[in-house]
Amino acid sequence: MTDPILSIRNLTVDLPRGADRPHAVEALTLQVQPREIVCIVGESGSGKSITAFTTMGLLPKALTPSSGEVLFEGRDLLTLPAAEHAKLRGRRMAMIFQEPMSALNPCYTVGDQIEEMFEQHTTLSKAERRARTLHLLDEVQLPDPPRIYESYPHQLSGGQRQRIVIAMALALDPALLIADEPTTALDLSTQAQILHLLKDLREKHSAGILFVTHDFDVVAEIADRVVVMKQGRIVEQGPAEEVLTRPRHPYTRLLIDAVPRRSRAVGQDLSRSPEILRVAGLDKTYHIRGTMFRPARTVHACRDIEFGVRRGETLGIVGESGSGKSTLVKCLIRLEDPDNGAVWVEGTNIAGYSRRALHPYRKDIQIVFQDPYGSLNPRRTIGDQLAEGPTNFGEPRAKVMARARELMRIVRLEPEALNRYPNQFSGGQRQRICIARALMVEPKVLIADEAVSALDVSVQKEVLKLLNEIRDRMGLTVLFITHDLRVAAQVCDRLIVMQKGEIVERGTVDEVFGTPKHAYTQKLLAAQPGQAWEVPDIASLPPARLDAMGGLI
Amino acid sequence: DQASGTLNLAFSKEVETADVYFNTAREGLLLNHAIWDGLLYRNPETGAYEGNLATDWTWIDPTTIEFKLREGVTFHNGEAFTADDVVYTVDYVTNPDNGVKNLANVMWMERAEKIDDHTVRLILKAPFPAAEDFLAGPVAIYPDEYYAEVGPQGMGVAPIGTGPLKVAELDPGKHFVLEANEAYFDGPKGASAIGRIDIRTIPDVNTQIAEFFNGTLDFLWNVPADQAEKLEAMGRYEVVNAPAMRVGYISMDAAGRSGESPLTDKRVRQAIYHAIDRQTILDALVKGSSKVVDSACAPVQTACAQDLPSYEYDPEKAKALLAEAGYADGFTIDFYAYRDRPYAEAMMGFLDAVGIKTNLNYMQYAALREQHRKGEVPMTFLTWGSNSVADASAMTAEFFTGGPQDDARDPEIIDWIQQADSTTDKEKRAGHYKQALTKIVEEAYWVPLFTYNVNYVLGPDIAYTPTDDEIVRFFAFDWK
Amino acid sequence: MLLFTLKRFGLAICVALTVSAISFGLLYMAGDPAVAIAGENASSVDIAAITAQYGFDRPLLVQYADWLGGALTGDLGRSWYFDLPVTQIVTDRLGVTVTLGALAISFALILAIPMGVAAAVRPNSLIDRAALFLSVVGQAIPSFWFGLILIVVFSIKLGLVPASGSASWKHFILPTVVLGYYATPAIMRLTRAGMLEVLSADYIRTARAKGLDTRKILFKHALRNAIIPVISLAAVQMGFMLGGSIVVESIFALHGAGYLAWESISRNDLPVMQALILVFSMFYILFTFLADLLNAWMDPRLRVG
Amino acid sequence: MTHTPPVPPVREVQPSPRQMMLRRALRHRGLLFGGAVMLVILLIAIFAPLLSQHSPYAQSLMARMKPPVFLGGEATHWLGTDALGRDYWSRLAHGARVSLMIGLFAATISALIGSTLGILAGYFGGRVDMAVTFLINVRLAMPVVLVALAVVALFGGSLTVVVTVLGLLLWDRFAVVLRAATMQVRKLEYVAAAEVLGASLPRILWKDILPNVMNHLIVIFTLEMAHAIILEAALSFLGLGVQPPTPSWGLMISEGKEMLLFEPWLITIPGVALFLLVLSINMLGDGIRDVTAPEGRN
Ligand SMILES: Nc1ncnc2c1ncn2[C@@H]1O[C@H](COP(=O)(O)OP(=O)(O)OP(=O)(O)O)[C@@H](O)[C@H]1O
Ligand SMILES: Nc1ncnc2c1ncn2[C@@H]1O[C@H](COP(=O)(O)OP(=O)(O)OP(=O)(O)O)[C@@H](O)[C@H]1O
Ligand SMILES: [Mg+2]
Ligand SMILES: [Mg+2]
Ligand code: NI
Repeated sequence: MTDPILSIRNLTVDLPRGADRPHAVEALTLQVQPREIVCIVGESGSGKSITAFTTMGLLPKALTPSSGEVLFEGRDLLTLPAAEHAKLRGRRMAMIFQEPMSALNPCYTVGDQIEEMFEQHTTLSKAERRARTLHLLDEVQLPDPPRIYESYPHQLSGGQRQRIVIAMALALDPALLIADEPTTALDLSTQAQILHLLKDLREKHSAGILFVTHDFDVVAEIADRVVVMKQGRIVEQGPAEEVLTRPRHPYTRLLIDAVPRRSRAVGQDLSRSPEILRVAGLDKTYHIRGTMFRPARTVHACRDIEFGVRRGETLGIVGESGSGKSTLVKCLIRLEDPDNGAVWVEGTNIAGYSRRALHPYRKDIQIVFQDPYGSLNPRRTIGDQLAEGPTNFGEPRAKVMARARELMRIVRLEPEALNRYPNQFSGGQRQRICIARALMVEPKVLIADEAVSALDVSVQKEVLKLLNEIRDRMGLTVLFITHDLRVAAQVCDRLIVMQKGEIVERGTVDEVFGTPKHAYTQKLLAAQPGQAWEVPDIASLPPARLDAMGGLI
Repeated sequence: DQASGTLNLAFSKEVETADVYFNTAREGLLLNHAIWDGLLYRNPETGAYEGNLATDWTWIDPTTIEFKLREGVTFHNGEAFTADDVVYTVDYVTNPDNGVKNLANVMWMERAEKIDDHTVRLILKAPFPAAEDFLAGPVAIYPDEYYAEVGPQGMGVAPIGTGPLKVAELDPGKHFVLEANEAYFDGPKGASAIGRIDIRTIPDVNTQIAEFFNGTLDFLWNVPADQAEKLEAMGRYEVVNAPAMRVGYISMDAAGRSGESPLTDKRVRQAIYHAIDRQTILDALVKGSSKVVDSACAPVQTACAQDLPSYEYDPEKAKALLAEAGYADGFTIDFYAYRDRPYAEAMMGFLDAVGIKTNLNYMQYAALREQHRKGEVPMTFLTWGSNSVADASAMTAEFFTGGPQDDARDPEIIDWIQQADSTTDKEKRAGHYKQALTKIVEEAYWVPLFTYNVNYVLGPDIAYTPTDDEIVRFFAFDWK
Repeated sequence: MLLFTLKRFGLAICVALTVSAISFGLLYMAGDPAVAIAGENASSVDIAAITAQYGFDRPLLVQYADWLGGALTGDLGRSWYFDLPVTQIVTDRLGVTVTLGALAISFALILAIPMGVAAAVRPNSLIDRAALFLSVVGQAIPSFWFGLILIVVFSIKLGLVPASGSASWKHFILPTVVLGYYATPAIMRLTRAGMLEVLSADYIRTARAKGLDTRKILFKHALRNAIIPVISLAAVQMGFMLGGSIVVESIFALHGAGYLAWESISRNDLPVMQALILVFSMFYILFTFLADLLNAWMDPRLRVG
Repeated sequence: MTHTPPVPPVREVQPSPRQMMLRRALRHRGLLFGGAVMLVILLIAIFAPLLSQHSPYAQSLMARMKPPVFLGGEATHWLGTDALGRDYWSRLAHGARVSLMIGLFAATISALIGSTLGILAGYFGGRVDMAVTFLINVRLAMPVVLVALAVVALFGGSLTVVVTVLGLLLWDRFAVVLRAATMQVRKLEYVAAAEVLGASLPRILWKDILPNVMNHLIVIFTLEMAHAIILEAALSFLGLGVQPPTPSWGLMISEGKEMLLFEPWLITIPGVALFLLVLSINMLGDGIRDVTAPEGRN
């Protein structure tokens, strides 16, 4: 083995007093070799980013490394003066961040921002800098480099911006590249391209890459080695193949077990059950008023949408960001008024109803939103918010509260929680509360708009399970909106695929995933990372053995 | 100051225009005396009228005066002063189409007739005893050719007169620089001893005093009594107090123009008269050479009788009168004022003590006068400065002849004053005035309060003797 | 861009028209202007003549239309008090006020921005606390009181600067401080808040990851973004300052538009007041418009692509 | 996987929003200082008649401008007397009422106007928003001091007129801030959820929007209250504020200003009082802003 580029030994980073645990990262040891991609996985808050920031010398002031060492090219970064560390940044080590939309300064052209690297670290002339920049733009496969060079960040798409950041990182051939969830904010096809790019670049630039992610599919796609973190500690590390197919630590197993399977045990036969919801010819166009400096434009968010759902069925709606999924459901629950078309709920067309006429039908369709933090009013108790629906439909308070208590049990929360405020719950718990709130009015159709996208896999699994249970128990009909094909495959009976406001493909899960007809669907499926990885059946693995500290024996 | 040879002065308000016929401000009157001359001049020490642009004058009959004009006088622009200038000026200002602002100052003149180059006759509309005073005051003589050419606006920004001082620089409303008129004739005013006078506008008294301390102002006037006392106590400055023609008074709506009001009852008005301790207000706030008066005019004015009945300060008697009138528990009334807020507040304090509650409406003069004219003001504290015209008619005629500001509307008084103003017999005139003034007190139509005074503060190197007509004679200053 | 400019311009006109209509209505509602024109010592005879001469007996709407027609051609009528064209008086006085406003806003910016930046770079440090203290105290000090104190200390006691007038640049020092200090807290707070927000933005992290030196990060990357809202605020403040310089001008005897406004109120000189309200609102609109343009220039996201 | 996951316990560590606010409040020095000063002034205002043995209106023309005790005055008038011989302490104490009242009422009027406009604009957007934005622009384009002066000059300066004028002129910040805040809240999904659950418009505005923009409202309220108090003082300074003999601090400064160069304490005493009041209100506002920063995302 060659010398590692980066060698972190026994690193501990303290959290400020009053945090929920004393250390952000504790006794962490890992190494990155040249041309190696090391993935750090773990749930939110496990300390992945902190590890990356410590190495880069970008830790927030509140956090301090208290012990250990971070050896980079033979020097301990923790004892290096800040100015020396700054000189390494960009030149010998570079970093790519999660949010491409905000990682670039909106005020300067991207060419200017890449050139800054040369300006800061080299003595190249203006012309040379420009030439090198254009070359880089070409290398990260951006079309028409001279044009891109002159562009401002806001004129580029997310994927393009991420490439700019990558170009910037690679400008001076750093020995170490740290990527903190660089593809999480991108859609599938862009993600695939970026991952591909990174793999290529590792070869060309012979850099070691430390790749932070929470997505096991991504790990399976690119990792050479995997480090699994939990609560600031490494619980398991090893070659990718080993960790992914034969995880040893219970926590790793829990995580991998939570990864949705690409298929679902076939549910009951629904072809006989009656159609409960039918949508036909639904159109919605947004006219975006020209703001101060931008001309007006129109967006066809939904075009001629047509589908039906049977009682007890789960219909998945998939598609990339901006394809019109949310707009469609907003029209169904009449948060938006469709321009055209009909929405039949058990035979009543509510599409044209006025606010008042609609009122009694409101409770037929309920919705659970994506953002677990934004969907509960922080100033009202949980009980008050659960009671909102039935109260609006005139039910007596006592009955409502009894039902609320019961629903709390169903979503596995203590009834006492009714007296508390949303900030006292975690994200997953909040999603359960939202589900309970939707169920308070006994809806016929429940819409879940990316209801689990913001959750960690293990929590996601719990919530999905809960949803499944409730559906089966109450005979609910569910519209399940997601961009995660794995999730869709696992929970849905039938799928529709949307692109640019139109339905481009529909059918059962097996039909759509097995024999996609539309080019868009095919592309979407092909872009999924880690397809080669067969998620292991955890139950069949030998039991894990841990020492007293929770480490592996 | 003396070192720079420039006398620095400050106006506390902006003067709209330097054309004296088109402004009504006190500051305008001061400029008038400095830049122009009248036909006559009133000697501030003796009160006698002396020839100024005229050397001699005779009453041909009660409505005609003949003037012998001074020879060899030139205007600042070199134009010679002749009878034509007098005729032109009188004709111009008496023509209503020209919109002169202070009509009362000129409307008593009918026209002027040129006899020869240096003799002119002034024809009055009716006998007008105060004519000499007006001719010595507001009626300035303009150069006919120049005025015909530039009109009021030109005169406003580039004034030309015969006076002891001429305008060197003028920034309308903000800044005046006057220079001594080297060619000034040997008249009663005398030439200016100071070569250059710089007048700025500084509205805030504190700022004025600050500048005075810094030596960037040489002279202050209209300094409030308290500050004047303090300045005097500092021992470095000479403070001179001089009486003013201005009289303060409370006017009450005896005629009931503002609707149902306790003030229509004579006993209530008398109670108010009794209730206010004018002497104390005077001693504590007004100070200086002011005097309590019972006349509806200033003692210095001709025909302003002073041996009138009076009401001593007696709150008990006031209460008794109120009780008699049916207001044993007092009443509440709107009280208007536009200047000297502390005086008004002091009066309100005294009224409060006898049970009369007052709501103060402190407003701009224009607004108050407007409301007063409409008869919507039950009780108001006003003052009147008579344009420094030293004749009782300058005040009584304005307020007791049935005009819109007449709150008494007493036909007897109206009659007496009109008779007085149409006779030139001084005895008879004085008699009628006394009758009117006495009845005003007896009926308590007004509560005449006190005369005003003016404080002048002189810088260390300034010599000047203030006069008692509120007119600062810029030409009479000298260095020590 | 052109279309937008036109639209903004149209909106500005509508705003100015509404403001002028409201103020016209308000001002003419109270009292007979003839008395105001006649002045303090005028007699009753004068007033009747004036009413007829100025046409105050016509309906209000007619008078407004008349005024508006004149205003559109730059003729704002004649001052009742000075009997000069209002346009002339106002333009004459505006110089001082605009100078004062420009000086004051420069003073405020020069004081507030460095302090705001310094405070944001080291939150909770001594300089941050000092800045906070200054801004809290600054908000609470009435400007008239502050102005008088400055005169007493710097003019009378120390004799460093003249107390009043506008003859030289020295005369502008105290008024600039008083008026500028008034705008400082708001600008400083916004700079600090903006810098704090920007400094925690992702692109600053990117810049740091690039190994840029601190100066470049602060001034090239952070300040440029943080300053954008400050520009808008400064424009608004500048607009307020012109209208709010009344107190300062009256204390320091600066014959600017603010002082003219105050005097015109006492003199009931409605044409001048009317014109001043119009001019001040136009200035406000102009400044905010310029700020928008400046922002568009500074922030490429606002430019047309 | 056969076991059912345990019922997750409620996170006991997290106190309710109200408790958290209280905790932060008790640690916020500015808020505590501002609150304390404000409380003192409030108490003085409430108990003014009990705290002074002289009437604020009782004149004594022969005992004018007596200095306060610390400048060698007598104990009967420990803050001295004014130019009409009225007890300065009594006027100051009663003046606290007037200043607070002006601040409170003017801010209330503008809060009503501004927040109604702002919330409606923010909630409905579109045409309503355009109309409100236009109104805000018109209001911002009007020079406040000038218009206030003109109106008070024309209509007389009773307390009612001053309060009304200030109230009608100071609503812009309410509208601007609440419009933005409402727009933000309106985008949040709990508003959509309430709508889907059949809540009526007033109910949504009242239960979901208002409580969540309340902190902005309170902060602006304090700012505008301070603003109104300072403006009234400025109007009084120019001689166009409330009417004497009402003991307003602004009026006291305006009356005392005459003697600035000779009896500076006359203007210093109400000046300091005004400064402290405005300072405490502002600190209170800043504190409230810090303390009520919406919790949620931890
Ligand atoms: N600036 C900070 N101040 C205080 N605590 C912090 C700060 N940044 C992170 N933490 C804490 O440090 C711990 C680790 O955070 P870190 O950002 O490394 O998590 P992560 O694994 O990257 O999670 P995610 O997947 O959400 O990005 C968390 O408990 C977090 O709350
Ligand atoms: N209120 C709105 N005004 C204008 N345009 C809108 C509005 N809401 C959505 N759009 C546009 O309509 C299109 C569809 O948006 P929609 O939110 O339905 O997409 P989505 O499929 O839900 O995406 P995501 O996966 O990101 O949630 C997008 O181009 C979006 O920009
Ligand atoms: Mg992270
Ligand atoms: Mg969506
Ligand atoms: Ni299990």
